[in-house]
Amino acid sequence: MDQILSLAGQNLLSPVILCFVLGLSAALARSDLTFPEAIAKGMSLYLLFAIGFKGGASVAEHGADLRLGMAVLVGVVLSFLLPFAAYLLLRSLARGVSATDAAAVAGHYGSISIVTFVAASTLLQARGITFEGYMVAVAAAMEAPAIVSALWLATRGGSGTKITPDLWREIMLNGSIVLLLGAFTIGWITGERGLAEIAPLIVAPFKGVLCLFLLDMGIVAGRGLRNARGVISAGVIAFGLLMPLVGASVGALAGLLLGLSAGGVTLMMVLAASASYIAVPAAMRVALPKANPALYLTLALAITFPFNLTLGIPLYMAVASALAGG
Amino acid sequence: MDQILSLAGQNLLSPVILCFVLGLSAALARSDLTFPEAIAKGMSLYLLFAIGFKGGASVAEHGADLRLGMAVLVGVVLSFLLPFAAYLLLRSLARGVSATDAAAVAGHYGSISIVTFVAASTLLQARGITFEGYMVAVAAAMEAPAIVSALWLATRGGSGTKITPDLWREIMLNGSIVLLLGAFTIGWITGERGLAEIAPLIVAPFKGVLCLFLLDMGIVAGRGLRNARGVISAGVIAFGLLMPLVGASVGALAGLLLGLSAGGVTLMMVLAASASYIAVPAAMRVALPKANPALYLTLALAITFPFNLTLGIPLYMAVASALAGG
Amino acid sequence: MDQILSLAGQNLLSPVILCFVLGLSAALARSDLTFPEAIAKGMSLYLLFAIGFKGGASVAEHGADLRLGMAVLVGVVLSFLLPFAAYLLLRSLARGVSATDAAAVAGHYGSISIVTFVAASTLLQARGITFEGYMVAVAAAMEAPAIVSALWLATRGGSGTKITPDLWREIMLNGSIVLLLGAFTIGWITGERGLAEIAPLIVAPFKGVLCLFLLDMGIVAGRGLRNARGVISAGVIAFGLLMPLVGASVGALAGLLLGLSAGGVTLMMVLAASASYIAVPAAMRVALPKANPALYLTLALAITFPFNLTLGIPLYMAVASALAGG
Amino acid sequence: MKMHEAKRVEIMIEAIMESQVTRSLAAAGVTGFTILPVLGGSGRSGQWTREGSVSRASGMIAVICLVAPTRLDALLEAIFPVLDDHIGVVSVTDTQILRAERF
Amino acid sequence: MKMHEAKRVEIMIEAIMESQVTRSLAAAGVTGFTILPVLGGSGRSGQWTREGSVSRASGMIAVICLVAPTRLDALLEAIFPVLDDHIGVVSVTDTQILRAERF
Amino acid sequence: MKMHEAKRVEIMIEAIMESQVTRSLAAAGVTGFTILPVLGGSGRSGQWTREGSVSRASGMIAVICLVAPTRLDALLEAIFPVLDDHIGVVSVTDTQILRAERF
Ligand SMILES: Nc1ncnc2c1ncn2[C@@H]1O[C@H](COP(=O)(O)O)[C@@H](O)[C@H]1O
Ligand SMILES: Nc1ncnc2c1ncn2[C@@H]1O[C@H](COP(=O)(O)O)[C@@H](O)[C@H]1O
Ligand SMILES: Nc1ncnc2c1ncn2[C@@H]1O[C@H](COP(=O)(O)O)[C@@H](O)[C@H]1O
Ligand code: NA
Ligand code: NA
Ligand code: NA
Repeated sequence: MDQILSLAGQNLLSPVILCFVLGLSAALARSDLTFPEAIAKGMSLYLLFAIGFKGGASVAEHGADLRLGMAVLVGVVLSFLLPFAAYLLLRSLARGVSATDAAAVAGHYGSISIVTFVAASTLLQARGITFEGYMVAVAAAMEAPAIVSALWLATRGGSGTKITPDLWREIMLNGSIVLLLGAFTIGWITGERGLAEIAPLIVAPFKGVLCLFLLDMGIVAGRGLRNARGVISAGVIAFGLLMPLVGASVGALAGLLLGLSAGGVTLMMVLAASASYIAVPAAMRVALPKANPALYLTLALAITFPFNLTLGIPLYMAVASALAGG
Repeated sequence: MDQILSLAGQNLLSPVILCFVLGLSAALARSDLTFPEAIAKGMSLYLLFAIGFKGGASVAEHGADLRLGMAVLVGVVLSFLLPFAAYLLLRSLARGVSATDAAAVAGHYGSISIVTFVAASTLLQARGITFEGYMVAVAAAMEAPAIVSALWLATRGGSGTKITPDLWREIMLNGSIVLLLGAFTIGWITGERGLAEIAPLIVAPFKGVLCLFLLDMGIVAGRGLRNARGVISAGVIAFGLLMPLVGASVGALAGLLLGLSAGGVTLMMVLAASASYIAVPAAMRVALPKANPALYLTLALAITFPFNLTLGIPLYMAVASALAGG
Repeated sequence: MDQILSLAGQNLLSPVILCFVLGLSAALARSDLTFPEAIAKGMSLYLLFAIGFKGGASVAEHGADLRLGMAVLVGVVLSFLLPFAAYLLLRSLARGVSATDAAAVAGHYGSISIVTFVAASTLLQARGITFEGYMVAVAAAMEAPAIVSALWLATRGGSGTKITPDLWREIMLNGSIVLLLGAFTIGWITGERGLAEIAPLIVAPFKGVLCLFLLDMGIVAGRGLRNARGVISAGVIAFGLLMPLVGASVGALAGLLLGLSAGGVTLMMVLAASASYIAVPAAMRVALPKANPALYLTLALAITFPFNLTLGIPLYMAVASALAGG
Repeated sequence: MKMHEAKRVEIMIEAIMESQVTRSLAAAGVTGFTILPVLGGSGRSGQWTREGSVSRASGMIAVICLVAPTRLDALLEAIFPVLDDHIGVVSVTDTQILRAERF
Repeated sequence: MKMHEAKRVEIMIEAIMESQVTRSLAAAGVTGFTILPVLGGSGRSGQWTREGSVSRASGMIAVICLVAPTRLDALLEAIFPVLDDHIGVVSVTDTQILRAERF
Repeated sequence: MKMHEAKRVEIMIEAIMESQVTRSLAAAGVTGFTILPVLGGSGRSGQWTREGSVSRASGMIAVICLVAPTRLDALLEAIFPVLDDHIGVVSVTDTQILRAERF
């Protein structure tokens, strides 16, 4: 417990977290501090490219084995199943939330937040804890399946949303998935040699860019919170804090069954615990336009994301170390 | 004198200055070379974040003492008072300038130009001259007070502009002030350890980004000059060259009284000598819409800024070294 | 031959090429992966600045001699003459192409593609092959003359396009030429010392930025290919693959006559073989609005550029080494 | 100068619906349109801005079509299903165009 | 398709005045508007462009409001004080809208 | 509120022609206009988008001029030669403006 607290304390005082807090405070105080949209998108492309490439290079170095395939498969299954848990939990905690809204939210929690993943792997690296490079591929694989579950949940009642070919393309060829997997593949093919060539761009300044990106995310989250009054009830908040713990538990189980290292288990927990803020919201606007974006964006970005970032990750790290013997 | 000239000569041939000259020449020759607005803003956010963070980390390392508070206080007082000097000087040098225009211009000279500050501290570092890390906090503190003085000057005649709550927010929660102070605070909290984590982003490439930013500023200044014919009389130009010297003298006095190091005195001179081109122009458009932006933007950006950048900084450095015994 | 193949193989599996392939595939699969326009432009400005500065610094280090002037002169002559070869070749290979279209295309092949140049010099450096720093100046000098030839070719028939003063400005003060030459000059003036100051921005991360830029160019090329069906006949494709070889041969001859090193000959071949995608298309839209942009942009960006990038550069390198005795 | 009657249709819709809208327009035979970026706005679902956002879920575009009056109904019928349930507003203004042979 | 009379108000004003304008609109009961970015322009105070600029002092936005004709006067009266002394132009065009229940 | 008749001219044209257009406008005595960025579009020459592009050869802008009706013809005559052969569309809409003394 002590260890968790000290870890959480150290984490809270890292530049990465403080930058998020700065952005959040600025937005809540209604400062006009903002990043241009193009810069925010550019940083997001950079982070996806860097994390994908490094994951691939790490697989090239340590070799891929059957566990890569197994882990990806398990990730896909988790992404399919977690929305059901999320749906039930949200419906029981917040009775005011409609079935469609609950389905849309559920889709977010089955999918993953890549920046939470990035923050967690940065923290692991800082502590010298290694993890399986292919966890990046697991992350990419978990982005989309939850969308299918969410649509199934929303249409059980028969309102008839079906996944058109366009929606499939929207889901599967989503820019962030393509970039993450593409960079992973390039990293894998070119290996350590390729990584060495571009390390001065994607390794050394990585943490600094992450800080600036989280500053921007803090601003966006704060703006969301300011506009979301009315949508966010106590039950909704409770869901936003409990669901990550549910997800993390399932993730821990999955990671242990897969025989991952302590670092790998941590990341599996983080993936299961985090909620999408890029791929799923876009798909939901197309497929479930009646679901309220203020609800799912605020939950994912302004409640669950900060929770994971500040308290969740150190907690998952401690639990994973205890269970997998870091 | 020789030393000043050689310093100025070396300064003039540094990449930073030459980049400014390149941008200026390109714009005057009506080349279509431009930076996208988002990139220019992104570079400006980067510079504010980096300079703030490094200042904070330096305070964390060397410890904060009473002098930090004293220096900030003196900075605020200077920012309040300098507009009065500027107003009188401009009105006596350029009789054609209206009271409102003179008040608006005066506000710019009480406030500061952060990129001039950055250029000066880069030059100090290149020469191995240390300075107080908290000078960044002084810079942030000097951004806004001059606005109040400018409005007071403009409304003495009774035209009745008062500072509404919104204008206060605009002034105090201005994005650049929030980012500078926020990054300073994070740097202070996380100290050398935090700095080490993100140094590959905010330390190593800093000077290169400064070059590109000055290239962009040269373009904008050149464009301003091209459009400002008619507004800029000989008296106005004289003001743009003399006022920095007045400011620098007052700054030198303040720095010596505060017992700052030679580097610190230099920076105090630079702050007092420089004119705002971000915070104050925006406030003036809101509060004094009748003041002519072509006048104050051209003065700050196309006359005083290049003067400080090329001749001012080396001069202030030499004077500060002579006085404070660098 | 073996050596060429192995060089080409290694080249094909470098991160730089794979990034281009990733972008191309994403666009052909109609993924929504894109870079914001501002980011793409920002990267392009960065590459121009970096390559220009490094070229200038290298000239400062190795000294400029008469050969610099000679090489620039030869470059200008090549740029004037190559359009005539291109025009004849295109008209004989693709009879459906109108005279105006052929003239516009010809202008592109007389001019150069700076990113092909950058990719080639990166590959040379990776192999430890040195080259003359002033080749950057040759590149800049070759950007524009071809435009004059193209307009002459288009108006021989008497349709009367003449180069107005504005068009001259558009051509000569084109942002990319100004930035390349300006950075070259600054690099030359400030030399190794200047380069050292900003190397952490323009040297270390250079290759990484090149990867991301090529990813973006792959996307744009793929989009172009998707939209260009109908315009691109077999004869046109043949031209897009043969013309670089014609250009490279002429370039090789010129390089050998100039007595360049093997690296320098390679770059001269690359310049002659590559087709403009920034300066010339813009000039053609202004001066020859009737020429079809789908034709010339697709040829330059989606046929010749990938050919040079993947097979051309290693081939030119091998030929240059054989001829100039690398 | 000879001018021709036309309709200026301005469709403000979620950015994510861009491809659906343009496909519907093409299906209705409308191949001429221009897309303007939108910075922010306000409606029944509150106020929003693109600044700093990386999400494709929020944000709008403005699609502007100049069409011959006779083709207006086909256009509106084509896009109506796309609008349905989605955030968006459509306005139609009488206007005059040069070079009508292009529309 | 059923259309309804409306007014399209286009306010081009300094970007720095955005919050004042939107607050005035809200005060006048106008909660629907869309903000378009502006690249540059020209007027009595000369020509300008946003390219490369970091200053918030220059630059404009275009605010577009579709309103029922009956609410036009309230809207114009609300924004007039904001415009006063500030750089900006306002135009009002007759238009027709779909889905009038939204306005 | 007192309004005045005016024309709203909307010129969508290749970005590369910007300086020619604005010079022609100035020559015709039209010094007030606003330039909006354009994201993409579609026309006889196919569909395009600015995303990711560094070329100045593609891409358009929208130039909006509010003019007094009496000056419309001079404006159209001034820009017609620039449009010629170039990609672009022009529409003219009746509108009403505040503060007519500015136009
Ligand atoms: N009356 C209006 N005039 C102009 N734009 C509007 C109007 N109503 C809504 N919009 C735009 O449509 C978006 C969504 O509207 P709503 O569905 O009402 O939330 C807003 O954010 C605005 O960008
Ligand atoms: N007649 C007009 N038509 C369109 N936009 C205009 C007009 N007049 C002024 N503007 C816009 O308003 C800005 C300021 O105008 P002004 O106050 O006249 O300098 C200009 O830069 C243009 O963006
Ligand atoms: N009917 C139209 N309505 C709106 N914009 C159009 C229209 N036709 C063409 N455009 C715009 O003008 C550009 C060039 O058109 P075109 O010359 O027909 O290829 C298109 O890409 C659109 O941006
Ligand atoms: Na999850
Ligand atoms: Na000052
Ligand atoms: Na060539």
